[in-house]
Amino acid sequence: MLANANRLTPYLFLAPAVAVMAVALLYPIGYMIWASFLDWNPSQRIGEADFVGLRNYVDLLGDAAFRESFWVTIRFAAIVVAFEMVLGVGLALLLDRELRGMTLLRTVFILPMMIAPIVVGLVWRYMYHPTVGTFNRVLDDLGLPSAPWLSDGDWAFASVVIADVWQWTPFIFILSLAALQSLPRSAIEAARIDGATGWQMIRHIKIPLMMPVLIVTALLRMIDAFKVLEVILVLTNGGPGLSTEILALRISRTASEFRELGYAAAMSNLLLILLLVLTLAMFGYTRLTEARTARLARAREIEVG
Amino acid sequence: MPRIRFDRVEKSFGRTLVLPPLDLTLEDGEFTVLVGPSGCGKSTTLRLVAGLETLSGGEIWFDDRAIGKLEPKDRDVAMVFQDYALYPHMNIARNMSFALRLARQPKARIDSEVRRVAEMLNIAHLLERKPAELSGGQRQRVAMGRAMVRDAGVFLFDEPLSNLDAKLRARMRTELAEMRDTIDKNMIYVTHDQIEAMTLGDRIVVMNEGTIQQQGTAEDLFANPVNRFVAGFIGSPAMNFLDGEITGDRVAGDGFDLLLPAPLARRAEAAAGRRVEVGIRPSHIVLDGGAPIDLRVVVSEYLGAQSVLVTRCGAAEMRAEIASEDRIPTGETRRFGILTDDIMLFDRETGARL
Amino acid sequence: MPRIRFDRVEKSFGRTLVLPPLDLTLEDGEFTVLVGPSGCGKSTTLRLVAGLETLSGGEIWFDDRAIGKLEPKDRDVAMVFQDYALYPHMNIARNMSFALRLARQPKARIDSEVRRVAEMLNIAHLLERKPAELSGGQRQRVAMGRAMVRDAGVFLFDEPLSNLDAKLRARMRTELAEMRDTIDKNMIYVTHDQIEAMTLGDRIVVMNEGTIQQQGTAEDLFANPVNRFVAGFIGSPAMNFLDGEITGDRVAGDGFDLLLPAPLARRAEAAAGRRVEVGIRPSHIVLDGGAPIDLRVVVSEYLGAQSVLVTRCGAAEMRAEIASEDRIPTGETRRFGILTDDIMLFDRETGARL
Amino acid sequence: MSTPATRRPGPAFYALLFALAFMALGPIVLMVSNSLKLNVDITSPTASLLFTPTIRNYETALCNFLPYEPEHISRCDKTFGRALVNSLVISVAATAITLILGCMAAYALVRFRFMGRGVTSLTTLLVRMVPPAVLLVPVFGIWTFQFGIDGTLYGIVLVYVAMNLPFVIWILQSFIVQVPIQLEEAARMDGAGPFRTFFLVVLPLIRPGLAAAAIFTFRIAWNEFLLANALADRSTRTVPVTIVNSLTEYDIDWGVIMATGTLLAIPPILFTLVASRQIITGMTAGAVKG
Amino acid sequence: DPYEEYAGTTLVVNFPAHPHYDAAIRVLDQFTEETGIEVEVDQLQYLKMRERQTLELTKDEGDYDLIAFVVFSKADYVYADQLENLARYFMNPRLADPGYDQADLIPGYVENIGVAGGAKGYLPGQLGSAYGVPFGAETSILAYRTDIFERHGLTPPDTYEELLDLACRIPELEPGVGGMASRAASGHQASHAFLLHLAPLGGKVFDDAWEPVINDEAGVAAANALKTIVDCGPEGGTTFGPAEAAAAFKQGQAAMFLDSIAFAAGFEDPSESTVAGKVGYVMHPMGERRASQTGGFGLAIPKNAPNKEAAFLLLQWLTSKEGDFAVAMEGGNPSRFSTYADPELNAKYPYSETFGEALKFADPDWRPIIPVWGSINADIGTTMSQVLTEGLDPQEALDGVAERTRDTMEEAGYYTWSPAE
Ligand SMILES: Nc1ncnc2c1ncn2[C@@H]1O[C@H](COP(=O)(O)OP(=O)(O)OP(=O)(O)O)[C@@H](O)[C@H]1O
Ligand SMILES: Nc1ncnc2c1ncn2[C@@H]1O[C@H](COP(=O)(O)OP(=O)(O)OP(=O)(O)O)[C@@H](O)[C@H]1O
Ligand SMILES: [Mg+2]
Ligand SMILES: [Mg+2]
Repeated sequence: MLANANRLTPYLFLAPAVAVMAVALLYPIGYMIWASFLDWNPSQRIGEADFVGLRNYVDLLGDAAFRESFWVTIRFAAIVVAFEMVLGVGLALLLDRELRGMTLLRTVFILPMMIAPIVVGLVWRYMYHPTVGTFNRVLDDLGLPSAPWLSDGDWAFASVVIADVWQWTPFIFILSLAALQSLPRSAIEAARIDGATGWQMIRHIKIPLMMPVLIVTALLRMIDAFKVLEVILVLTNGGPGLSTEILALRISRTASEFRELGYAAAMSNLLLILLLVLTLAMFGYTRLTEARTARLARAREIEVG
Repeated sequence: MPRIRFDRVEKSFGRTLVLPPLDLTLEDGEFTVLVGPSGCGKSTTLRLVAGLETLSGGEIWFDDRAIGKLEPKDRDVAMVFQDYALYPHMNIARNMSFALRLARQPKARIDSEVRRVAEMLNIAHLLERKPAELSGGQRQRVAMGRAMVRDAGVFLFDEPLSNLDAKLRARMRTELAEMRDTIDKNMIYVTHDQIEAMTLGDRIVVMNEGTIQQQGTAEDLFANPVNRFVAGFIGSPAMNFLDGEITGDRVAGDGFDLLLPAPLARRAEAAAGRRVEVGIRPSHIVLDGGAPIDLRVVVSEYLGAQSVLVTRCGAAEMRAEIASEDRIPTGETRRFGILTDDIMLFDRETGARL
Repeated sequence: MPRIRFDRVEKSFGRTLVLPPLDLTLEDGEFTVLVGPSGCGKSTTLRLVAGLETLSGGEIWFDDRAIGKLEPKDRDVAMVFQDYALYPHMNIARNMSFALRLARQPKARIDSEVRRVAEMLNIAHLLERKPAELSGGQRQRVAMGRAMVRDAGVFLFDEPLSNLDAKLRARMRTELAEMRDTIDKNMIYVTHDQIEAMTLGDRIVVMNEGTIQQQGTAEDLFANPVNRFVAGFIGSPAMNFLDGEITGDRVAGDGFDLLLPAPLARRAEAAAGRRVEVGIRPSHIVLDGGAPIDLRVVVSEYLGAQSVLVTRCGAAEMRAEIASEDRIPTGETRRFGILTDDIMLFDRETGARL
Repeated sequence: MSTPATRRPGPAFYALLFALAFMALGPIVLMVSNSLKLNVDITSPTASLLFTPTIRNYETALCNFLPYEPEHISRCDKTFGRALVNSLVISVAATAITLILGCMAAYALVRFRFMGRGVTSLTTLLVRMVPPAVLLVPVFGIWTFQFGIDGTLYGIVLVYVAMNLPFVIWILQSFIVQVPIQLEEAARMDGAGPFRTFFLVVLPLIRPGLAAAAIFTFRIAWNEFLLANALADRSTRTVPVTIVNSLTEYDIDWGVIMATGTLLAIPPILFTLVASRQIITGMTAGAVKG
Repeated sequence: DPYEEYAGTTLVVNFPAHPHYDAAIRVLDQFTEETGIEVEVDQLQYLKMRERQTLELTKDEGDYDLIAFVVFSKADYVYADQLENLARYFMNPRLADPGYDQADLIPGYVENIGVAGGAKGYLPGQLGSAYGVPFGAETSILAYRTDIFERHGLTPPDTYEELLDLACRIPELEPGVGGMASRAASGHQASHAFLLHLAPLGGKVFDDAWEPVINDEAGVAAANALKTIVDCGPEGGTTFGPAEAAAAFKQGQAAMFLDSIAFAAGFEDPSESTVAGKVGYVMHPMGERRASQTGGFGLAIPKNAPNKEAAFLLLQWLTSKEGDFAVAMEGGNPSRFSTYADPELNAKYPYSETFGEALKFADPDWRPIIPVWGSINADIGTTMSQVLTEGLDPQEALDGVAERTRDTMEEAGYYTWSPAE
C-alpha cells in the first residue's frame, strides 16, 4: 500500500496515542524538567518551590554517591541485558517447535515475569536468607560453606543480577518467541533444503529475520533495566553500602525519603540523557529506524505531509 | 543421482487425503515431469521428496536408503519452490549463494558460480537487490538460480518458469535440457506448460487427485493415452470429446456418424451398443479430406501461425486447429474433415480407452 | 468503464528508472493485454493504475478525471495480484467476499456471488479452507475469484492464470472472454502466455524496458511487427533471425541466399549494402516448396501434433515447426524450403523493420 | 505451509528443558509451598520438605470472602475483594486501550512517511526512560489539582495507558513491518480505507506480537504499585497496594505474603495462558509468493 | 453529651500497619458505641503511609480526618503547616475532656512526637506547642533469653561494656546462637541501629550550633559497638531489617535483642515464636548515660481535614486513660504511666512494668527531627553498612558523614546565623 494515502491518515492513527501520552506523560515530564531547577519538597505544590537555577545539577557533579550509583547502574544494566538476551532468545529458539503441551510449557517460562515484583523481591530475599534461605540450605546439605548472598557487596550485586535475570528473561523470551512464530515459514523451508543445520538456521535465517524485534526488545529491556526498583529495594535496599544502589533506587529515595524532588528530577534528567546517548550509541538511529521500516516486506511507505 | 522409489507413500493433511498410496520409481539420472490439474498433489509429492512434509504412510527410498525420516539437509536435494521462498533479508547474490556458503565452498568458486548462473538467468544486474525490489519473474528466476548453483543429487522444480515470458522460457528450457544431458542428476519437474513437459521430460507422469494416471514419454502419452483423463490433459488445444454410441463399425452421435478404422473397430466390437466418448484432437480436424462432418464455426482464435476455430457439433463444442492463412468466416456452418485414423474411443462410465 | 489515459507517466524506485515517460490510452470497454519480458514494468504499470504506487511524474486520467493522487479505494478498480496477496487469516469464502462485505452488500447476494464465482473457478469445495491449505494453483484461483466477484469499473489482471494447467486455463480464458463481451469493463491483463494474449486481447501492448514497442491486435503484431523486438517476442516458437546483407534484391548470409519478394525488395532497396537481420517464423519453414535452404537438424522437440526442429544454418540456430507425422531424423542436413513471402528484414543496428 | 517434518527432539533437549523449567519454577514453587506453611515452619532453620499444609494464610488473605470467620484471624482486612475487582478492571481496561492506541500509532510510524515521524518515534521512546518515582509527584499534582481525577479508576487507567504506550508502539512496529505489504495493498484494492485495512487485515496478522505485548502490558498494569498507591484512594486501591500496605516492619507475615503473592499471580497467569495461545506459527503462510 | 453534635459523622483515619494500631482498631467499635461517631480506617504500611500523607496533605480538602504520623514526619508536616495546632481544641471547653490528665502522658514521648516550636524547632521549649499526641510510641529495651542466661549463670547486661562482652561471649558458650540480633541492613536500618547506641554512649549527631559531632569519640564507639554486635550476632546479620532480626531471636538464633518494645508481643506468641516464655526484658543498657530510643507514631489532625472537631474527639478518646488502657490490653504500646502501672495490664503482659520504668529514660533528642534528616539518615545508613560489610574504618566513615552532613546543613541554611569559620 502506501502510495496515494490521505495526508491526514497517519496523524489520525497517531492522534489518540499521542494525545494520551502528551497529557499523561509529556506534561508531567515537562513539570519534572522544570522541577530540576527548583528546590522542591513534596509537601509543597510546585508553585511554592524556590527556583535555584542549575544548583541541583552542580550538586550532582560533586555527589560521590550519585557517581557510584551511576556506575552500578551501568554495570547492572549491561550485565542483565546481556544475560537475559542470550537466555531469552535461546529459550525461545528451544521452544519454537510444535510439541504437545507447548502452550503450557511456554507459560511456565513466562511465569516469573507475572509475579508481582514486590513478591519476587520477598521470595528471593527469603531464598537468599543467610540461615533459613534455600540457597544456603542447599549449600549446607552439600557440605559447602554458606555464601554471603546479600551481605557482601559483590555477592549482593550478583544476587540482585540473578533475581533480575530470573524475573526478566521471560520478557525477552515472549517477544523472541512471538518474533520467531511470525517468521516467514517458506524462508525456513528453503534454508532446510539449502542444507542449513540447526545452528546455521539460527545464525543465518532466524536471528537476522528476528533482528527488528530483537533490537527493540534489547532496547526496551535496557531502558527498563535502568528503572528496576522494587526487587532491589526489597532485596538489598541498595546495600550493602552502595553496592546495589542503582540510579532508579537512588532517584526514588531522593524523591520520597530525602524529599528533594528537584534534585531527584535533575538526576532523572541526567539518566534520561544517559539513556538517550546509550541508545543512540548502541543501536544507532539508523538501526532503530531500520527496525521500524521495511527490511522485509516490499519496501514502500506512504509518503505524505 | 539416486534412484528414487515411492513405496505406497501416503499423505493427508488432517482429514484431507491428498495422496492415496502412491507407487512410483524414478530412475537414476532421469528427468521426470509431473503434470496434472491444479491441486492434484504435485507440489506435495515434491515436498515429500524434499523432506518438508512428513509421510503419513509408506516410505521413500533413495537407492536402498529409506529417507522418510531424514532431515531435508541430509537428503542432498535442491528445490525451486512454487512460491519462491526467497530469503527476504539477503540480497540476490546471497540468496543464491546461501547453500554454497553453508557448505563452506571457497569464496572464489561461489562468486563465479553465482555469476555464471545469474548471467544465464538474466539477473546479473540485480545481484545487489533484495527480493522485495524485484518483479515477479525476476524473483522466480532467483528461486531457480538458487537451486541451479547447487550440486545436489536430486533437483526438484515446482513450476519454475511459470512467470517468465515465452522467450526466456525457451531459453531456460534449453539450459535445463542441457543440464539434463550433461550432468547426471535425478530431476523432478512440475509444470503446467505442455511444451516444457514434452520437451524436457524423459518421462512424464500424469497425476490426478493424487493418483498416477499414466507415465511414459511425451509421445506415448499423446498418441496412446490410457484413458480419457490423460487424453484430455495432454495436448493443446485439448482433445475434443463427443458423446456417441457404437453400432457395428460406426460410431454416431448428435451431428456425426463416423466409420471407425479397422483396428479401432475391432477393439470397439466388444463394446457394441455401449455409450462411448469419441476423442478427436483439434489437429485432426482438417479443411479438406477426412470423414466429412458439418460444424458451425462460433469463434476463431488467432494464435499466430495457427488459429483455433471453436465450433459446434450439435450441442458439443469442437475445436479445430488450422493454419491462420485459411481464414474461415465465423457464424457459418461448414463441412470439415476428420482424420478418423487418429480418433480414440473412451468408455463413457470408466473413462478407459477402448 | 472509464477510458484510461496515461499522460507522460513516469515511475522510478529510488534511482532505478522503471517507466520512462509513457503515453498510452485504453478505450472504454476495451480488453488490453500487456506483454513484455520479465521485469519490463508491466506490474508497475498496473499498480500505477490501481493507485498502489505513486507517480514519479505525469498523470493518469480516468475519462477526464486526474486520478494520480486518489486513494486506491476511490478508483473503483479490482485487481488480481501476481503474488496473490491472499488474506491468510480469512478462509477462502471470506477472502473472496471481503470487498463485498466492505461495501456492505446484502449477505444473500454476497453468498450467491461467491458461490457462483467459486464454482466457475473449481474452488467451491475449498471455501472453508485458509490460503495456507491450498495448492499454488488454487491460491491463484482464489486471487482471481476475489477480483471477479466485484463489480468494479476497471479490472487489472497480473498473470492470473500462470499457475493453472492448460485445461483450466482454457476454461478461464473462455470465461474471461465472455466477461469481456458481456460486461462493459475496462480490463488490463498482463500475461506471458501467447495464447492468452492473442485470444483475449482487443489490443495487445508490447512493452520492453518500460517503453511501449507496439500496440495493436494480435494479427497486427504477428503479421506486422514494427521491430525486431516485437517480431521476436510475439509468436511461439519465436521467430528465427539470421544475420545477412542486402545486395540488390537478394539477402544473403552464412549458409543462405534468398531472393526477396518484390514488395520487400522495394523497401529494402534503400538499405542496400546494410547489415540486416532476416526474420523467418518457424512456421514458414516447410518441408516442400519455398526457397531452398540447407539446415542441419540438431534436435527434434515433440509437442504433440507439431514438433519443433532445432536446426543449424551456419552458426545460427533455426527452429522449424512441422507436423509430428513428418518424422525427420536428427543429425542430418536436409533441404528445407522458406516461404519467402513471409520473411521480414530488420535493421541490425536499430532493430527497426524495413 | 503445513507442519514441517522435524526430527523428534532428543533426550538432551528434554533434559535441558527440564533444568530450565526447574529454574524458572523453583522460586514459584517455593512461594506456593511456603504459602501453605505456618510462619514458624517457614523461618525455622530445620524446615524440611515435609510439612503439614495449612490454608490458614489463604484464609487470612481472603477473609472477607469466607462465609465463616476463621478463628486465627484477629482482624480481617476487608479490602482485598474490592481491590481485586479494581485491579481486574484497571488492568483489563488499560491493556485493551493501550493495545488499540499503541498498534494504531505503531502502524502510522511503520507505514507512513510523514512530517514529524522521527521526532514522534524517538520522543515515544524517551518518555519511557523516565523513572516513575520522579513522575509520581507531578502526576499526583496534575491529576488532583488540574484534572480532578485523582482517586478514580480511569485516572489510573490513563496513566497506565500512557506508561505502556511507548513499549507497545515500539514493539509492535517491528511486528507490523513483517506483515506482507501486498496484503494491505489487496485490502485497499478491495475498497478498504486505511482504518479498515488496519483493523481487518493488519491487526489479525500481528497476533503473536499483540499477544506478547498484551501479556506484558497486563502484567505492568496488574502489578504496578507506585503510581497506584499515589493515585488511588481507599475505594480504588489495587491488590499490590493492599499487599504492600499490609507489610509491617515488625513482623513479616511470610505465610500471608506468599499466599497473597500466589493469589495475586493467578489472574496474570490465566491471562498469559490465554494470550500465549495466540502466539502461533505461520500467521502469514500462504499469503504471498516471494 | 459532648459527642452528640457529631453522632453519625464518619471519620476517616489513616493508620499504619503496626501491631499497636491493629490493637487500636479493635477498640474503635467501642468508641462508635459510646459516641455514635463512625470510624473508617485506612491502614497502610508506614513508609507508604508517609508517602501517601505527603501527597494527601497538599490537597485542598483531604480524605483524612485524623492521621497517625511517623515521628520524623513531624518536621515536614509542621514546617509545611499541614497540621492543626492542638491548642485550639484543648482550649475549647465543649471539646476538651477535663479528665484527660496530660501529666500522665510520658514526657519523652510527648516531647519527641507531639511538640514542636521549642528548642531547635523540633523540641519542646518555652514557645513550643503541641501538634500531635503520641499514640503507638515506642522505646527500646533489651530482650534476652532467660534459659540461656540461666544455663551459663549470666546476668542481663546493664552497661554497654557488659552488653558487648556478652554479645561475643555467648556464641562461644552456646554454639550456633548469636550474641545479639540487631537490624543492620543498608540504609535506614543501619542508621537506626547506630543511633540506638549513639545516645547511650554519650554521642549526638549535632551539637547545639548544628555542627555535626557524629564523628567524635562517642560516635566511633557507637559504630564499633554496632560492628561488634553484628559480627558476633547471627549469620547474615548485615542484611537484617527489624523483622529478620526479631525472627532470628524468635527462632532462637540469638540470645539478645535490643530494639523497640513493639516486638515483645511477638516474642510471646507461641504460634510464631519458639522462645515464648523464655524471654526476659531489661532496660536499654547504659553507657555514658541511660538514653533509650523514642519513636513510633502520634496522632494529628490535618489542616485539610473535613471533620476536625470530631477528629479531635477521637484523638482525645484514644489517648485518654481509658482509651490507652483499652488499646494496651489489646496488645498496644501505652503512652501513659498510669497504664503501665495498671495491675490488670501487668497481669496480662508481665513485661509492662519494665517498660514503664525504661520510659523514664526515653530520650526525645536521640535523633534530630529536621526536614533534611532523610538524606543524612540515608548517608549514615549507607556508610554504616560499609563499615559493617566492607571493613571501612569507623572514624574515617564518620568523618565522611560529618563532612557531607555539614554541606547538607549549610545548604539548608542552618549556618545562616552562625559566624563563618
Ligand atoms: N521496490 C523496487 N525497488 C527497485 N526496483 C524495483 C522495485 N520494484 C520493482 N522494481 C524493478 O522494476 C522493474 C519492473 O518491475 P515490474 O514488477 O513492473 O516488472 P514486470 O514487468 O511485472 O515483470 P514480471 O513479468 O517479472 O512480473 C523490474 O526491473 C524490477 O526489478
Ligand atoms: N496444509 C494443507 N491442508 C489441507 N489441504 C492441503 C494443504 N496443503 C495442500 N492441501 C491440498 O492438497 C492438495 C494437493 O496440493 P498440492 O499443493 O500438492 O497441489 P499441486 O498439484 O501442487 O497443485 P498446483 O498445481 O495448484 O500447485 C490440494 O487439493 C490442496 O488443497
Ligand atoms: Mg503446486
Ligand atoms: Mg510482474
